[in-house]
Amino acid sequence: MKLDKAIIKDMYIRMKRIREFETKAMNLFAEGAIPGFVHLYLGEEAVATGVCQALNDADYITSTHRGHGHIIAKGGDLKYMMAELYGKETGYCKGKGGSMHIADATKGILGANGIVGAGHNLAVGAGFSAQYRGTDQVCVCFFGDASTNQGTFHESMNLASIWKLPVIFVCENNGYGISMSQARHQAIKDIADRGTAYGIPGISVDGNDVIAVHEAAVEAVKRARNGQGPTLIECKTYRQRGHFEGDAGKYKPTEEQEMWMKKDPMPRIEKYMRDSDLFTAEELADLQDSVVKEIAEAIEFANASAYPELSSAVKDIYFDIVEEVRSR
Amino acid sequence: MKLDKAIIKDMYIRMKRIREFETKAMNLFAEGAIPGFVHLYLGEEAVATGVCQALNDADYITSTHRGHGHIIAKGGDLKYMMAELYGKETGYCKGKGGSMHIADATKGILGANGIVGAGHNLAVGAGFSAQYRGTDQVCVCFFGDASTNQGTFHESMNLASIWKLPVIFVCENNGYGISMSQARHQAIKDIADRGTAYGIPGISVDGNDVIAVHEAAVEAVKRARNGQGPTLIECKTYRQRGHFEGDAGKYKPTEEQEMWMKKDPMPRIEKYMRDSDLFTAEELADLQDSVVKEIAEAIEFANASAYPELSSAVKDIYFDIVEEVRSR
Amino acid sequence: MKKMTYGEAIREGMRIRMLEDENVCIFGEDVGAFGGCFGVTAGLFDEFGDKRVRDTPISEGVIIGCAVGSAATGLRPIAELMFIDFLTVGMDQLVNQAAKMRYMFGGNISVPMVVRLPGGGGVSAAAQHSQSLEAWLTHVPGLKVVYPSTPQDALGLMLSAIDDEDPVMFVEHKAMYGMKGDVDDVIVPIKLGVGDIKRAGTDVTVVATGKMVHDALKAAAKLEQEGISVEVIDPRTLYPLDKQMIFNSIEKTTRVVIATEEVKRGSFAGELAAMISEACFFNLDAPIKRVNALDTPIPFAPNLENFVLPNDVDIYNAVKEVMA
Amino acid sequence: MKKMTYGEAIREGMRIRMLEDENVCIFGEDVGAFGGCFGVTAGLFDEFGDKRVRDTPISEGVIIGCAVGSAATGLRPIAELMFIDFLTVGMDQLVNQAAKMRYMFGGNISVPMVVRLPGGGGVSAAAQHSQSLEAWLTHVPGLKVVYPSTPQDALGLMLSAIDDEDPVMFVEHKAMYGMKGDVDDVIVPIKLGVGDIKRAGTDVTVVATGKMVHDALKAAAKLEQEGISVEVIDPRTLYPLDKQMIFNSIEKTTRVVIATEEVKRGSFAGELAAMISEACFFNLDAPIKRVNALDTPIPFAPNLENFVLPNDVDIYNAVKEVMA
Ligand SMILES: Cc1ncc(C[n+]2csc(CCOP(=O)(O)OP(=O)(O)O)c2C)c(N)n1
Ligand SMILES: Cc1ncc(C[n+]2csc(CCOP(=O)(O)OP(=O)(O)O)c2C)c(N)n1
Ligand SMILES: [Mg+2]
Ligand SMILES: [Mg+2]
Repeated sequence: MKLDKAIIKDMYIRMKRIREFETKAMNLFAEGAIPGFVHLYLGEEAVATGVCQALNDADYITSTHRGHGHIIAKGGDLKYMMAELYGKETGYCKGKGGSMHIADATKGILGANGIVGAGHNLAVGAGFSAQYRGTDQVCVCFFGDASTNQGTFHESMNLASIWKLPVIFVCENNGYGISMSQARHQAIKDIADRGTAYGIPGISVDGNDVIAVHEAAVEAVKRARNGQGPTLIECKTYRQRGHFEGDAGKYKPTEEQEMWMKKDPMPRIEKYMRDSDLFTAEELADLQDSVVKEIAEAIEFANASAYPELSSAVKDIYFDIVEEVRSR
Repeated sequence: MKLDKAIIKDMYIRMKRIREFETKAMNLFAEGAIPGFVHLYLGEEAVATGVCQALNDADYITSTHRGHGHIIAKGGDLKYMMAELYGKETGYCKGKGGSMHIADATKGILGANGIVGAGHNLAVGAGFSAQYRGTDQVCVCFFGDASTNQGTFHESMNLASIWKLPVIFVCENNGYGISMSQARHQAIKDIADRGTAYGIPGISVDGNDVIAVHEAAVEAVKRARNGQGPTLIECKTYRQRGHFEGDAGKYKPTEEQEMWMKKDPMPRIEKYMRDSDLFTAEELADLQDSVVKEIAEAIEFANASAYPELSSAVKDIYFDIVEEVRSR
Repeated sequence: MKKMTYGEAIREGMRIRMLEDENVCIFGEDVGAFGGCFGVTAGLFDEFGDKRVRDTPISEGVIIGCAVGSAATGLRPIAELMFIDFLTVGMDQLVNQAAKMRYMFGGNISVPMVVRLPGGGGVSAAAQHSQSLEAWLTHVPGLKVVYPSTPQDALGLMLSAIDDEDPVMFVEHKAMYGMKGDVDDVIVPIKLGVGDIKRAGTDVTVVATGKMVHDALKAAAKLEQEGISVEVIDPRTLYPLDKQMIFNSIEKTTRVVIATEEVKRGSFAGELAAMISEACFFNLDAPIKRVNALDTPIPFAPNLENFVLPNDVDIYNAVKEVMA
Repeated sequence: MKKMTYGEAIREGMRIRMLEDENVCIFGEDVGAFGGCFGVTAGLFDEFGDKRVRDTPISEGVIIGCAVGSAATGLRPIAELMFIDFLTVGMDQLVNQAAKMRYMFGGNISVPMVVRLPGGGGVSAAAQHSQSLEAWLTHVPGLKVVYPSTPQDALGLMLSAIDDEDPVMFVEHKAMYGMKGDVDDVIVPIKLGVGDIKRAGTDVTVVATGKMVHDALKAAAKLEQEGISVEVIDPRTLYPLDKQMIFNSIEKTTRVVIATEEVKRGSFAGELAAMISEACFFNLDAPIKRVNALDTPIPFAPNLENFVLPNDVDIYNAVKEVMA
């Protein structure tokens, strides 16, 4: 598939934003600026990007514990994201959610999610809603290889298939669920094969090749918008870091890591951009600089923001009820 | 496969017991002698029988809400079963369980189950236990077509496959989950195909042909005992009654019912017995009579038994604690 | 004024909102042409078609999950679980998703959905089909919990439940579906958080929920003969809870009995007792008595089940005790 | 006497029984070579191998279900959920199966299994990884519920939990794993149902569970300076519950504060309060105060989380109130 320069540029910016955001988040976590748990998307940038570039703002995504990449790729605001990681009141969730719970209804981002497998169900709900309301929206469900062993995967695939819902199931097969390799957590190689059990077409692609991912996504989105129902896309990729920051990832063999570092999606897309003669070295450098600046601004924004007022703790539980506080 | 006369005779007795037990239970329920819900196995006799004949007493089964057939086929005592249906203290569960909760640990019957899909998990546990303890026991998991859409099916198949557990998944595809036909509840025709997602061999057989079922079961049991892991056997059959007694089953088209009544497993095995020259008409009649008598005795036993003492209500919750009663 | 059963009232509540709002829809197991396991949705499929009244596979997780996802994106779904006992297979979608989304996301997402939950015992359905599990739900910030005891309340509360911007757990008692009662001609929603004094009295307050309201009324009638005046309060919504109505009554009566069908240990009745003992300590002239099911699974045999479940006699006895 | 952390004590308890009984095994997510998300099973894989310490896929339903099925057929499995919050995805196997099997089957089947459940907040893990859900479990007849607050108790209770013939829910507090404490050289099981007086006192009884025991002790030390003598009771097992120890203490002090980390509404603390108000009404000189988390999901921002969770200051204030 021959892609427009504009699309490639756009995808590159999204990928670079993720790479830069995650690298900085990694350091900020190490420095103690970010509390809690952080699961980085480093190495998987091509997946979220290739898929989300095929979507509109009105389309939905559901995400996972490893959600930064999805949210950035879907157009999430970097400032509000970073502020949320810090637990600041200017964050997407007013500091109540943190890394694992960022959502942006205006961009169709139905939330990162701390429960492995929960997004599958929510995606089916959003797809049902789109179909029911007669819009042409689709919902992309992002999830990891290990999450495909959760019952929710099965129930969601089955329901999406019999109702022909506009849901695109995107499996990020990074080879592990925490320390458990795919070979140990399921007896199959290609997760795309799990489509068979539901009559859902399944396809495996190189998840570190943003163009291959994009191509598969465009096709699946077309099917979904045409009322032809769900598609399962398996993107083979690799998480370059540990499961969360703090996990040294000793269970990942060195050779395996080296092999995958050679397939790092960032140099790969950059090489493609240079080789294709669509971008000059200068253009590329400019794009990079502008992203670096964006992220720096996001960090500045987060730093400058205040922590939430204590009184906010009892708000936003219900639409119409504020809970009681304590005097302390 | 050429079967011994002894095996055929044994299978016929089991089938006939089920047919007679269920027919009587149907009437007793209508008369009000049996309280609660009753889900009959009429029409599916060949499945439980063909499978359980391939098992030993030490092997396990997990069952469903439609459990009478499994329990009888696995050697459950008819008297204790009937008494349990009545809610009598002599019943298998001292009247605490009823139709949906009959178990017999001495026969490896790990319980009928009111939760659709729960047996899948329990079967994996029993299979794990057998493997762990190094016995050659296997566990058969009986379940309906509609239960294969429950997340538990998926998680259980996956775990059984990666651990190569001695579990035989036997799907009784009777075409319906209550009022919902298979075509409406899943997008596939052969549930055996669901094995693919786990690397588990799947096979579809005529579930009203006890000999075909038996053949498939023998093969699967052999694999399981040999450490080759689980098998999925789909038995295509039909429930001749409504979902439970009281459901008129209007959603079942008349032609469909008629078509399946022609495939009724009872006349089929009887014809086979007569045609094969292994049994004289008299032998067959004798077998029938003896079963009819057994069931009559079971009913007599149930009738003659007492309802449980009220004080028993607070026992058997824990091994070592009896709960408080009330004074009323 | 017209007569309606409890089941019909629930159906009528759903029907009214479905007629008004295209985005209200129903899904669950056998809720379509079959009309639901207890017949509550009967006729709605014919009236609204299979887009709006939809059968699902047996997959409680995704039934509730689909409600959550569709509620978050513009619909107002009503999901039916066939039995409240099946909460156990769809608990995550309720507790970790529906209940927490608004909060976790800082108020950005609303989840206006209703889950219908037929509970309670008394029909020999045994341990896995007879539970009263509302206490689990009241322990979850983000959920609202409704439990009507009459057709009138069922109808009015269903309207409010559908109108609500938050997930509402609609607990129903399966043994009450056929129970008839008066329903006003003019149909108005009943605000969540407003209890109802089902019978006014001066000597003892009985707070009861669901089917136990009727047992309480039965006991009260008998006690009246003996000169004891019982006030029966039905909170109708367990969260938000009309604490003030309960406290006011106790201020007057100084004595209270709490009657619910749950197993006693860890029950919502316990929360009520704790709350009352905290707020009304100096008003109380007797210990708070709870009338509940025994702390056992629900047994199958009718005589055992009847023994395990609480009834009007137990309430009668408890009132006598607190009056002693 | 030796020093051990809470996490090490839990591990040691499991290890001791694994050495003695071949049928004791461990499975769960990343419990093998990885050593568990909180490192509690570290080293056991090396010692016992992958037959007895086994990684599972992410499938909480079948993790618990496998425990139930294997316990019913001769093993004594210990299943680990990575967080208690994931009970929501394995609830059926516990509630409708493990808890009810003995009863439903008339005593024919035993289910001797342990489920380890790391709970509690304080580590900025936000709404889906910080809950205290023990109240759900105490509401289920058939389950036993343990919640140790010290290394010594963790070890002794783990032994009894494994020895028990019934399903035992072993609640742990994730923020305590690194907490050190003394452990006796002679290791004996601690009987389920026997509470512990963590500090003797005469003026007020504080009943606390899990991490709140330490907050209670902190508050008690401060109150002592002000001349208020606090008795701190740790029930250690929530079911069976050592009611007598609590009642005896209250008979002496006539005042009680209950401190748990759960959200207040519908909490186990509520059950305790209800029970106490029923049994000790005529002994009590002040309303029972409960100290709990606010009725909200657990927020992420450290300052908010700290505000929402209860602490020693809240206990101190509550004691002052009941003494007023
Ligand atoms: C229900 C549930 N079980 C377990 C966990 C703990 N957990 C968080 S992420 C994770 C691994 C997920 O693996 P995968 O789905 O492949 O995603 P990846 O982390 O590789 O992106 C686990 C076990 C959880 N959050 N929720
Ligand atoms: C978790 C759960 N959901 C729903 C039900 C209600 N229910 C009982 S049997 C049944 C249909 C089961 O269909 P299938 O698995 O095909 O078995 P069959 O009845 O056809 O033998 C349903 C929906 C239940 N008991 N448990
Ligand atoms: Mg992965
Ligand atoms: Mg079926």
